[in-house]
Amino acid sequence: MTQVNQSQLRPDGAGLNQATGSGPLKATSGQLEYAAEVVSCHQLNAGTYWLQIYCPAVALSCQPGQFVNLSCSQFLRRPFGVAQVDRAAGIIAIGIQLKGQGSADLAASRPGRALSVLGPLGQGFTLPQPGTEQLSSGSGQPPLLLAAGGGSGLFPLLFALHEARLQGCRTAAVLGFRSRDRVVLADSFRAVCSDGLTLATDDGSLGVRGTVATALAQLELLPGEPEGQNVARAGQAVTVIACGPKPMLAAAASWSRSRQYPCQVSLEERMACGFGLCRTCACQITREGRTEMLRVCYEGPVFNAEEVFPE
Amino acid sequence: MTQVNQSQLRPDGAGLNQATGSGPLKATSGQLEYAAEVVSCHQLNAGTYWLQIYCPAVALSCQPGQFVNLSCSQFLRRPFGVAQVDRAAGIIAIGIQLKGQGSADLAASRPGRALSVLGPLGQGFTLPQPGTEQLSSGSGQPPLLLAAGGGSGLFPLLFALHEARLQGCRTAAVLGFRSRDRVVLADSFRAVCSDGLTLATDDGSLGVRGTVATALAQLELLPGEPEGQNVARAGQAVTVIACGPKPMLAAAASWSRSRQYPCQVSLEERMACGFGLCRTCACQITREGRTEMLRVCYEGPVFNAEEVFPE
Amino acid sequence: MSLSVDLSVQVGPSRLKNPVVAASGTFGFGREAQAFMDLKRLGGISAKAVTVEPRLGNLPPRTAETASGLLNSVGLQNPGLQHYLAHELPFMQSAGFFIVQNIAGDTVEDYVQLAEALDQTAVQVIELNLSCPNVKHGLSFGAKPPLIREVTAAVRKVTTKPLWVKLTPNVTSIAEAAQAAREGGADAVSLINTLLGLAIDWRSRRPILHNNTGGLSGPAVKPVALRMVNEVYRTVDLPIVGMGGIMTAEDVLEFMLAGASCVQVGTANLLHPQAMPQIIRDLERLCQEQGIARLSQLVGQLQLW
Amino acid sequence: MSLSVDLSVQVGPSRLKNPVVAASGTFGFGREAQAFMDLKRLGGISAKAVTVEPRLGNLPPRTAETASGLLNSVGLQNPGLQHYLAHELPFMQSAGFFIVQNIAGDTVEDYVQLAEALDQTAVQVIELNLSCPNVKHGLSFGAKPPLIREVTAAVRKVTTKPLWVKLTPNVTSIAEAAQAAREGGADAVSLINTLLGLAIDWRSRRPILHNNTGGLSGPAVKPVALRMVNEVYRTVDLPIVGMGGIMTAEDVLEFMLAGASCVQVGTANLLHPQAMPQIIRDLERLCQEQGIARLSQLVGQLQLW
Ligand SMILES: Cc1cc2nc3c(=O)[nH]c(=O)nc-3n(C[C@H](O)[C@H](O)[C@H](O)COP(=O)(O)OP(=O)(O)OC[C@H]3O[C@@H](n4cnc5c(N)ncnc54)[C@H](O)[C@@H]3O)c2cc1C
Ligand SMILES: Cc1cc2nc3c(=O)[nH]c(=O)nc-3n(C[C@H](O)[C@H](O)[C@H](O)COP(=O)(O)OP(=O)(O)OC[C@H]3O[C@@H](n4cnc5c(N)ncnc54)[C@H](O)[C@@H]3O)c2cc1C
Ligand SMILES: Cc1cc2nc3c(=O)[nH]c(=O)nc-3n(C[C@H](O)[C@H](O)[C@H](O)COP(=O)(O)O)c2cc1C
Ligand SMILES: Cc1cc2nc3c(=O)[nH]c(=O)nc-3n(C[C@H](O)[C@H](O)[C@H](O)COP(=O)(O)O)c2cc1C
Ligand code: FES
Ligand code: FES
Repeated sequence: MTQVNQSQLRPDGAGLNQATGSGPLKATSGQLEYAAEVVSCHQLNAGTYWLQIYCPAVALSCQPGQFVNLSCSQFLRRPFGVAQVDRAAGIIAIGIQLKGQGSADLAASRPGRALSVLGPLGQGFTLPQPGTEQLSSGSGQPPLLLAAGGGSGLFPLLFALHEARLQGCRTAAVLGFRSRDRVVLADSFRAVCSDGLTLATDDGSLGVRGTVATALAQLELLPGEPEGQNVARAGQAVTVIACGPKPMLAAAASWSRSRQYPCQVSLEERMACGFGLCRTCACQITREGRTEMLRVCYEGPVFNAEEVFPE
Repeated sequence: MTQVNQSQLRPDGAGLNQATGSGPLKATSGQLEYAAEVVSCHQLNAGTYWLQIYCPAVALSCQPGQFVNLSCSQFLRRPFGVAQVDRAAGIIAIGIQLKGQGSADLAASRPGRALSVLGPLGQGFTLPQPGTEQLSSGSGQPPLLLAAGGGSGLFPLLFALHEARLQGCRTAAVLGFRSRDRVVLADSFRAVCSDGLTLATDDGSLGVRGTVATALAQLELLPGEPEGQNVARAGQAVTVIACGPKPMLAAAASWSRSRQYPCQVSLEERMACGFGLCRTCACQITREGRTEMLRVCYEGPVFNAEEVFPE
Repeated sequence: MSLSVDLSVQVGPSRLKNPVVAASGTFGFGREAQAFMDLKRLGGISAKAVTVEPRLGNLPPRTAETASGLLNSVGLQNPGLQHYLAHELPFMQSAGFFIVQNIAGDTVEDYVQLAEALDQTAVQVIELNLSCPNVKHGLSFGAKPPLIREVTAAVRKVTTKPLWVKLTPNVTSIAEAAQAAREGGADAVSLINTLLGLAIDWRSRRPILHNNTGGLSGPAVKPVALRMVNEVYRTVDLPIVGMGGIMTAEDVLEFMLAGASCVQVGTANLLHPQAMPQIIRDLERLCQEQGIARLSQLVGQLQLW
Repeated sequence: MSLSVDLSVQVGPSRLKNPVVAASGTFGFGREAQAFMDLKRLGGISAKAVTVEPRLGNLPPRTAETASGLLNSVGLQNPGLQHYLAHELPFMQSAGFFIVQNIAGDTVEDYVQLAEALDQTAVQVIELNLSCPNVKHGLSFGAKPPLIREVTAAVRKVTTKPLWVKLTPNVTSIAEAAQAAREGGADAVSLINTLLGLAIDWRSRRPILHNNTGGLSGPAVKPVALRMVNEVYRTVDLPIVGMGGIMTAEDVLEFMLAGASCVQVGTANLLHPQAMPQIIRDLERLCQEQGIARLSQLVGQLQLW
């Protein structure tokens, strides 16, 4: 378990785009493809890598939940959620879980490697707005962003939590792993979670024994939270975002629904282009009672949970 | 025009396989493909590169005129004649003329790059044997190897001249280029030619104005040779080897024939495997009055000139 | 020094400012790409296939990567004719590019209805997609010359728009298919649609595509496409819209030499958003370098051995 | 821990020690490869096509590189039946591998004569090549089901050897072709031979191959090959010898899941001399990892959606 060096992110957030919460915008610069360069690539644990890419244009405009589509040794590009952004340095970082040849090729990148980057792509998370929601909730407490993640889905959550924190939200996360030795980035997450990080492992070798769903169900009972009391103290605004395997998303969605928290889930689908042209990345979305096939890469990857998992 | 550093070749020939003249042997080691590594790659002039590869097994057994088939960025391998061998260091060198994507990729190699090498492939040149031929010609003079080359064909000639020189032959070469600024390796060739190097340029900007054929026709008249007298003084054994564009090979063949010098030419053909399996590299060879389709990669690339250009 | 180059081409009755047309299904209706490209610089856009009724298309996964190619099984997802006429066509018209409208149907009547509806519109060319491998009856039209002739002739009756008939390569004789299109009254044939293929995930023991099979496109199919273009060029007297694996301007030259009057670029758009503008720039440069004053001179100039 | 794995497979009447057979035309008669490989470890070798008379084959260039594939137009170069019987077959027999002999002809009589000549020899399987794209009448046999049936039946009459009928993929319906082979008495169909393709040198404006067109092989064609194997598996009751773009053991698993009883490896041999031994080793390892005791269990286990 290696901690990601956060030194390149300025802790005061200076130089960061503060308009994150205004909802993701389409790149309107007239450009979509950038010649970029690998800054560094290092291993987080067996099977997981952290790749930093110099790509100022994407760093500048990228919103949490958006992704990039990277050239690699294979015919198609490979999509990865942006996990960290240093706007001042022009650097984005992604977490890579080894899967097949494309991820292996990218994980083997050496500094200086030229990459073609498409991005920022898709619609990211809509983060709670401390200003407005605080007023409306009337509690005086800033709203809470609760992130639930597992597998390769946890990487983009880091960026989202970081941004939310910078904007003054409270933040918490529930992350699931197979076992203790698969845990990655725990310290990085801890650093951006004002209201606690809960880890779950399938074998119980660290944190809660079980899945993210198990941990969510137990969330009220965790140390640091008075028993029986929700992470969101009565009357306070909680927004849930989830990214990871489909069953985990479904669990986060149903947990949120039962508590009436708005929940957004980030989907994955095999994609050819990543920027809206081909419709190969379609997912079934229910809007106004009707099923539509929307594009994970264009209308997504982030959707409202009830659109993905209608009752 | 850059001179190749010959320092890695031991000038006394120690450690070199002295059995070169016994005719090329098939690799019998049971292996054909080697994991090799780029030692260095540098530019000789616009469009020409010199690539050194660490591949001890090939360096040890490779004969002049043989070639290697190298992995590159493209689907098929790329064949290149071996231009220099340092058996002691386990290094082979090839000259690369830029043509398309494969040659460009190889020319862009950095030290340490892993390459898969098939080799040594094909039947090389049969070099004159100072011991035997000297006796039979009765002249007391060692036999002369005259190499004629142009385009990418000149590279393997360097290896052949070097070996012949080490074995005690006299050596001479006639090399053709488009113009003065395209000349490469002149000093390297000069170092292995005991009996003179003749350069020809199409535009006359260096040496003879014209082609290799022009230069061959004028060979008797060149400085250093008494007018009207052949490079091979009367009664002496001359062996001609030629490598380059087909018209040049034809010219060398007909020049040799008119003087009754044995001539060997090295052919090129598009090839898929390079080691005899597919028969895509066929060339028309006339043997005993019959046309056969032989494999450039297996029975060749070196053939007797009269088999390629029958009267 | 810099030769002025004429990139314009003639395809039957139509004149295109250059030969580079976006291939149907790989460029939507042009909406998404306008953010990063001047659509008017293209030779044209063959817009996503439209059917009479809206179609949701197939379930995902809809794409699988293959060696130098990709399989897709989108399944003609589109908003249907009415929505198209009300929303997509007006957009395309206002964007001002050369509009080729790809249409697909299950019956001859479908094609006729679609063509009739497009006849009085700004659409410049109607492209009959007789070859979609991802829908039930898709292949059956394109695989049978008599059906190709019949549907082409039926559409020919209801519209004076130029008709490009898009053929499937999954046939024994592409020349017979093209000849049938000609007899039905086509103004050109579009060659090739995708090759029917299958990709398997050996771990799960399932096809990767939810539709099981899909259509293969990209550089992997280029040799097959070039062969078919040249076969039709040599045997059928009909302009050809060539496609299949075009990634570069050199590829365009190859297709034109083989006999294509213009080309379509599909998969390349998905990998490189700037593929088509880049190809057009490179075509101009190549023509200058090679002293080709009119690109269209090249059509069919391939010299067989 | 290390499960003992049975790699042997049954193909109609024949038992092979493993499913990896060298594809005809990419391995000669095995002579060249014996220098760097133990030929007996292979499942078998489908030897280069033999014709009644010697053939010099086509003029060069005979190969062109394509994206993830290659075109070839060797044109059935071979020493002819007499020389084969006198020199090649004895070598193969002494080398001791499972011999599949690929035969090709211009007429039904050619095939019959070749099969008759092989009937009393050590050849273990006769493979009827009805599909060479590089000779005049090559495709015509394989493209017409009635001809496939006729030639297979004629050969069936003169030999009791197992017959594999190798089909061309350049057809509208591979299932119909396979069905015809079955009706003619084939013991298996070999799928697929090469796709007909064209490569162009745009500078010289000529096809790269002297034969103009050639046969496309390699990973580029794998999705088409897998689709055809599965299509035949689902519709025709006949063992399948699968091939087309196999480079790895995983590819072999995919072909077997799709329905192939054994496979042939062609182009991979040309790029990697150790391709087949490596594939066999990897198959054993994969089976161990996946707990597959008998590789042949996988045949046809693909679960469609
Ligand atoms: C919007 C989005 C964001 C993602 N973010 C991350 C991330 O931050 N970190 C991370 O490690 N992974 C992420 N993934 C998954 C990642 O894209 C795949 O693991 C990767 O493409 C696998 O490529 P491969 O060549 O290693 O595997 P292979 O399985 O060999 O890939 C074969 C093909 O399948 C596609 N594919 C395979 N798995 C997936 C998948 N889960 N989703 C979509 N396509 C897939 C590949 O893109 C490729 O086209 C994300 C996927 C999407 C769609
Ligand atoms: C036996 C032999 C020895 C050779 N030795 C040398 C050498 O020492 N130095 C050198 O610079 N070149 C040499 N060549 C030529 C060299 O192989 C080609 O220039 C190179 O393959 C071109 O690849 P490319 O991708 O750059 O060009 P492309 O033209 O893009 O190649 C496309 C395909 O054509 C083949 N091809 C292209 N040109 C040739 C050619 N002339 N001969 C054979 N195949 C060709 C390629 O191998 C490839 O398969 C030799 C060729 C042969 C057959
Ligand atoms: C994602 C995708 C969707 C496609 N949809 C259509 C379609 O709707 N109508 C059609 O005629 N062809 C369709 N095609 C085929 C292409 O238009 C084109 O014929 C084919 O992809 C070959 O060209 P390419 O190799 O340049 O992609 C589609 C291809 C792809 C890759
Ligand atoms: C160079 C070459 C020569 C071939 N010659 C023959 C042949 O003589 N007979 C035959 O049936 N198939 C021949 N084939 C086709 C192969 O046997 C095989 O069907 C095809 O290449 C697909 O498999 P692959 O992709 O693994 O190469 C040849 C293929 C190649 C590449
Ligand atoms: S991947 Fe092409 S539209 Fe989403
Ligand atoms: S290239 Fe395969 S036999 Fe020569």
